Amino acid sequence: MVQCLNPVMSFGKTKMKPTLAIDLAGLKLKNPVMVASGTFGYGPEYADLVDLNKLGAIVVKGISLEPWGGNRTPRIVEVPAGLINAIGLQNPGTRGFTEKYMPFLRKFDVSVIVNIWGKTLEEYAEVAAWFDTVEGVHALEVNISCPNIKAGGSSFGTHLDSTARVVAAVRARTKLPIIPKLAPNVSDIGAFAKVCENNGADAISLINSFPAMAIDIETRKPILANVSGGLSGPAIHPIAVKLVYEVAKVVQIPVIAIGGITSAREAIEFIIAGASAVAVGTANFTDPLTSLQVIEGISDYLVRHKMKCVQDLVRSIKT
Amino acid sequence: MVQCLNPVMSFGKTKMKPTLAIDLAGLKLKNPVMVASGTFGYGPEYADLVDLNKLGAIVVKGISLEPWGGNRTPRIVEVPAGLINAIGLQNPGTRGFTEKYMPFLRKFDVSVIVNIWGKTLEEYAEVAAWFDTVEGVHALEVNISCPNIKAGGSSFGTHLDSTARVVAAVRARTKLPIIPKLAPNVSDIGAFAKVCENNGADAISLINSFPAMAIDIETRKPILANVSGGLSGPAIHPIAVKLVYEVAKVVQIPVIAIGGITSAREAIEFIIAGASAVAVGTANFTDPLTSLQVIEGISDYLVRHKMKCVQDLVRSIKT
Amino acid sequence: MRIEKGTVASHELMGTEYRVLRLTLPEVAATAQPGQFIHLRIASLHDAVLRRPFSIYKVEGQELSILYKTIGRGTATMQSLKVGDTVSIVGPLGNGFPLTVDSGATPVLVGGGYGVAPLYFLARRMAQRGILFIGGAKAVDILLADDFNKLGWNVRIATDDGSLGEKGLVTTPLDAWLITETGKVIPKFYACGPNGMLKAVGDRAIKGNWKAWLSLDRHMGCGVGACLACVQKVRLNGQNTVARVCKDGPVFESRDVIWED
Amino acid sequence: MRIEKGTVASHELMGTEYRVLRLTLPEVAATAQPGQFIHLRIASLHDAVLRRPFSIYKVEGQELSILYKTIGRGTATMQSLKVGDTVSIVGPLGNGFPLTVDSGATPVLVGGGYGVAPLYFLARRMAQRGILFIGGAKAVDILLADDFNKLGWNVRIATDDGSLGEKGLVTTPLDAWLITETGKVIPKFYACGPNGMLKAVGDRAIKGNWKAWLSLDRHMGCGVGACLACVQKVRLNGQNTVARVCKDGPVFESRDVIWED
Ligand SMILES: Cc1cc2nc3c(=O)[nH]c(=O)nc-3n(C[C@H](O)[C@H](O)[C@H](O)COP(=O)(O)OP(=O)(O)OC[C@H]3O[C@@H](n4cnc5c(N)ncnc54)[C@H](O)[C@@H]3O)c2cc1C
Ligand SMILES: Cc1cc2nc3c(=O)[nH]c(=O)nc-3n(C[C@H](O)[C@H](O)[C@H](O)COP(=O)(O)OP(=O)(O)OC[C@H]3O[C@@H](n4cnc5c(N)ncnc54)[C@H](O)[C@@H]3O)c2cc1C
Ligand SMILES: Cc1cc2nc3c(=O)[nH]c(=O)nc-3n(C[C@H](O)[C@H](O)[C@H](O)COP(=O)(O)O)c2cc1C
Ligand SMILES: Cc1cc2nc3c(=O)[nH]c(=O)nc-3n(C[C@H](O)[C@H](O)[C@H](O)COP(=O)(O)O)c2cc1C
Ligand code: FES
Ligand code: FES
Repeated sequence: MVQCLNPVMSFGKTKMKPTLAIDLAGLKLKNPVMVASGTFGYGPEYADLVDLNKLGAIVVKGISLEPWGGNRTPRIVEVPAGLINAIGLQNPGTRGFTEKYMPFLRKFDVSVIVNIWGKTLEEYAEVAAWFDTVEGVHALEVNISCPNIKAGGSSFGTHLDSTARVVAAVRARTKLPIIPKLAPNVSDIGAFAKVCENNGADAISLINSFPAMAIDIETRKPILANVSGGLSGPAIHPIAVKLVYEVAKVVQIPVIAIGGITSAREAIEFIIAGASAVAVGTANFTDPLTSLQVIEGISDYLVRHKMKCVQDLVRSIKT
Repeated sequence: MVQCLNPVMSFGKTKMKPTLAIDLAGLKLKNPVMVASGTFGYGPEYADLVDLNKLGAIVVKGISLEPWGGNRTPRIVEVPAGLINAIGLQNPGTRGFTEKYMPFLRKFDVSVIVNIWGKTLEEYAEVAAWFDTVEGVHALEVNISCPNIKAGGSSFGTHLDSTARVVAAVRARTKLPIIPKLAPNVSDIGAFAKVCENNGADAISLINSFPAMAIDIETRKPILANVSGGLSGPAIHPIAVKLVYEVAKVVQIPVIAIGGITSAREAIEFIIAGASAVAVGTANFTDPLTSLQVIEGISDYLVRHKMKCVQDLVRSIKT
Repeated sequence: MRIEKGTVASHELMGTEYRVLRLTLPEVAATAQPGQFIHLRIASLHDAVLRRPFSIYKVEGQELSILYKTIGRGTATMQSLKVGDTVSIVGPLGNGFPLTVDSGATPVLVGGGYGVAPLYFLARRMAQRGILFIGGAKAVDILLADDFNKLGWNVRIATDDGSLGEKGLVTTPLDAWLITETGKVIPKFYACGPNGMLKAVGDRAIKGNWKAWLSLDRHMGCGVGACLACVQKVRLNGQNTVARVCKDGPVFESRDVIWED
Repeated sequence: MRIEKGTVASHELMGTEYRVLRLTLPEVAATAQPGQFIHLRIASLHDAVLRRPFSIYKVEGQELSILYKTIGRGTATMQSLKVGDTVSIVGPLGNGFPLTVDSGATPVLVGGGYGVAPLYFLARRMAQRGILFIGGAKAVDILLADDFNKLGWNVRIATDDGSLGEKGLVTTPLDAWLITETGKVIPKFYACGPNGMLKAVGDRAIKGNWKAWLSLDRHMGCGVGACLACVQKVRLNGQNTVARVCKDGPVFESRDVIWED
């Protein structure tokens, strides 16, 4: 359950500043603003520019059991109000990440959510088991938008049964809060959210980027070496708002909204639609200070609307 | 089958101008550039600005059996690189359209494709039957992204079985070429295209707009009276290219690509990805001359790349 | 209706919150009628897919002017248009105000904010002179009063905060005038402004059995009648139906408009 | 690395196809090293989500300059930046060129197009003088030759069409020079330009058993090492791995780069 941490107290002490702190599925967050997986590295990359202690949480780039090389370049291409990326989930693997980056992350007073993925059910389970005992890891975000090798490469996250199995497998191997991250390219997102909830998810995050592609008409080749990739950025925000609204309707567990946030406005839209927290992705590239501006902007909004606590805004949509 | 109409001849006569004319599922088109349903009215609206005789085809606003009033206002809202619309399929019905607009459309030398929809299978069938005998109607585009009243309002186009039934029902009642228009919010678009092909579709068009919504954070109300609507415009183009590419891989019938075309570049991208024709939608609002510019631009491109005929470009993607 | 490239001839502030954009636009200007509007594309707002509608405020030879207020990202971007820049215009659009007033009748104009823009164009094209009631929140929202005076129009002003003219809604001076003039004149109303004002004027017209021509404001997609984004419930020869504000309007007679709330 | 608002101090054409943008940018300028770059946000390109990377061309006190060529929508929009405008900059980014050259060795710079920009910054910061080879398609692509001369550098030019200097690739004069100088000098290469040029310089360095510092050019997302968009296959202490051009580069020694084709 999400709850507003002692509003009155912090209300009193910080001259009418509303509290942004929330308890999300057991995670204590200073505020509901995270940085999205894959857009903020593992922590150190933006640390010169962004005070990590100010963030609600850092969701690190997706980690798999073994190190993974990712795709060939070009890996990104800019499109109107967005970006298509095909990084290919490059990462140093569970051990590499834990040894190289966890010591750094532990130095900060910020929740660390590790985004995990696998090519098989077993891999998801192994990765979850590994992090269950790693000090300083507060939760696992489970990226189910990955090709299921044993099922001919179609994504785990676009089939209810494989989604259920991934969540159950991860649940079985860790006591950490688990947050399945939904794929957006399904016709009934609510059903997928429900399946996650029924299989032990503590929260849901959405959306991941949209399958998309761009072609160089002069060479007639796909611009990305991987042919297609995932669309992110402002372009997908209105779709994400609709999906978040649908998911928040059917699940009891908290929702973390992602997709096209560039300012407090889009974050507040998500919260009103039903999100308990949000994550800033592509906008970190446009302006590394976006996440901090979103935190400030939400606070200002609550003051302007005379609200004690951000939780009062969640799913406050009037229809 | 799509074929290039006597390239050599028109090649000779118009000083090296490539031919854009194609035969698409029996439809003879001057060029592969159409105007998309709902963005160009019924013909007269833009006739002062655009010479209708220059277009490949006009796809008129969706028609249902009886007149339909549509949604309350606001019906549209602009978003980054796009537009969300919830017009609600307002239209004068089969008789109203035929009496009020067909006499006007018959005066032009342009293919007329009527976009049809229904709230039930029977309605789809009735509308198809009506137009089967209407002079001047060259083909039917079947909008399957409509709520299936009898199935609790979930869209026909997001279930394989209801998609199959709609296409079969329409096929049974008309000899006109039928072109199912796919909903984009499915995880395996290829399967939907295949089902259409197997049930007698002569071509496939995609994509329709994406379910999306926007919220006014000051009032906390959805901006659209209908709460949610469909996202269109440049924002969805990279997603549409990917979906067109997937569909062209699995079907033999021609594909008509729609989504975010603002210039020849996006149209050519679609054709390279596998489309035999394209339709310009939202861009008609931005610049009513877009469709004509796209036609010119494709012609220039073919000259620059020394191609005799636009058909040579279809699915010429190098992967 | 045409699509034409307009060249910015001048672009100046009017008061503190409004601007006048004068465009060299020969073809559109040639046929423009009071109450019609143009659809302007703000090309430098790269991610905007919609044009912006603006009433025609003035036509002088080949030049057409609009009077606008900055309220969002489009109008904010318009502010940077410089003399010599070109903008794509579609227009003139919609049906304007009827220009003829039967002898004996008095044209009564009611406007708020930028709503006076089409009324000024109307006043310049009308044979008769009459009276204008301007309403607004503050003094800065009261525009063109002197210009109407120069044309020989009688002008009455009301502001919510009383910073100019009478304190209150524009209906305050309007009703006062109607009482003193009852029987003496047959008013014919022309109004452009917020829905509340339009409805108030319409109610008085219907009550007094006069005519009131109201210019409506709706969010628009195409501006030419194609997209059905801008519809308004109306009563046309007894029948309830939906009209397109951009094409069938923006001007409607008060009895034809079905107000929803 | 910092994020700082830069103010445009000047913005001028260099030749016909390049421009120099001079920014007042005290904090970034203070620590900038030759070979490093900045990430510039073009705010008026509303629908762009990515910044644009540019090598640092000059640092004079609090002012930092870049030298750019217009090749697409971002750089096209940059052209309209006026003196006094502000732009958001992230920088300095990446690892630059090693500044020290062992005594006896001769710095040999090889640049193409805007590739001379970081080399010029390098030349100004180096104790030694040496020789510069500039290549380009046409005469207009040959930049800064006189400026390098003024700094006391020897300059050799080659253009594909022979419109300036020798006809052919930059390797033509380079190879000629290497032959005449073999044994006499120990060249240490610094190169920035198209991959073909970088590879060619690298090959010569490896063959001659010299060092070559190559500045790579990759499409970038974050510019700070977070997104892994800009990777390059490299060999680091015997191990094949992937490096981030933005963070681990953009400058690599020729032996470390694994060229794919
Ligand atoms: C027939 C007609 C005549 C008009 N005449 C004038 C005039 O003479 N002077 C003037 O200042 N304004 C006029 N308006 C209003 C003007 O169109 C809006 O102020 C303008 O579109 C706002 O654009 P924006 O991008 O700055 O605002 P934003 O709020 O950023 O625009 C977002 C979207 O909403 C639409 N929108 C916002 N407000 C309005 C509105 N009031 N009416 C219609 N669409 C709106 C915009 O067109 C855009 O599509 C007129 C509107 C109509 C329909
Ligand atoms: C480390 C580094 C240093 C550079 N230094 C300079 C310099 O000093 N002067 C100069 O003129 N240019 C330099 N470039 C290239 C410059 O970044 C591109 O010319 C610029 O990004 C083009 O942007 P655009 O929007 O005009 O082009 P578009 O083609 O419209 O850009 C589309 C996308 O592709 C990217 N892109 C296009 N070309 C390049 C390229 N060659 N390298 C990287 N990204 C590209 C853009 O950043 C953008 O994300 C440098 C690039 C890098 C990586
Ligand atoms: C370059 C890049 C890399 C990403 N890598 C991951 C990843 O490793 N795991 C994951 O679950 N999502 C990943 N994402 C998706 C983002 O976390 C986010 O869901 C998506 O970008 C939508 O948010 P945005 O529009 O704010 O960017 C990545 C996105 C980008 C742009
Ligand atoms: C205002 C509006 C009305 C539309 N009405 C219909 C319709 O009646 N039937 C239909 O099949 N598609 C309709 N569409 C969808 C378009 O035909 C097209 O599929 C979609 O807008 C994507 O193309 P675009 O990005 O070029 O606009 C409508 C789109 C818009 C913007
Ligand atoms: S704006 Fe499209 S019909 Fe009026
Ligand atoms: S650009 Fe993001 S890692 Fe280099």
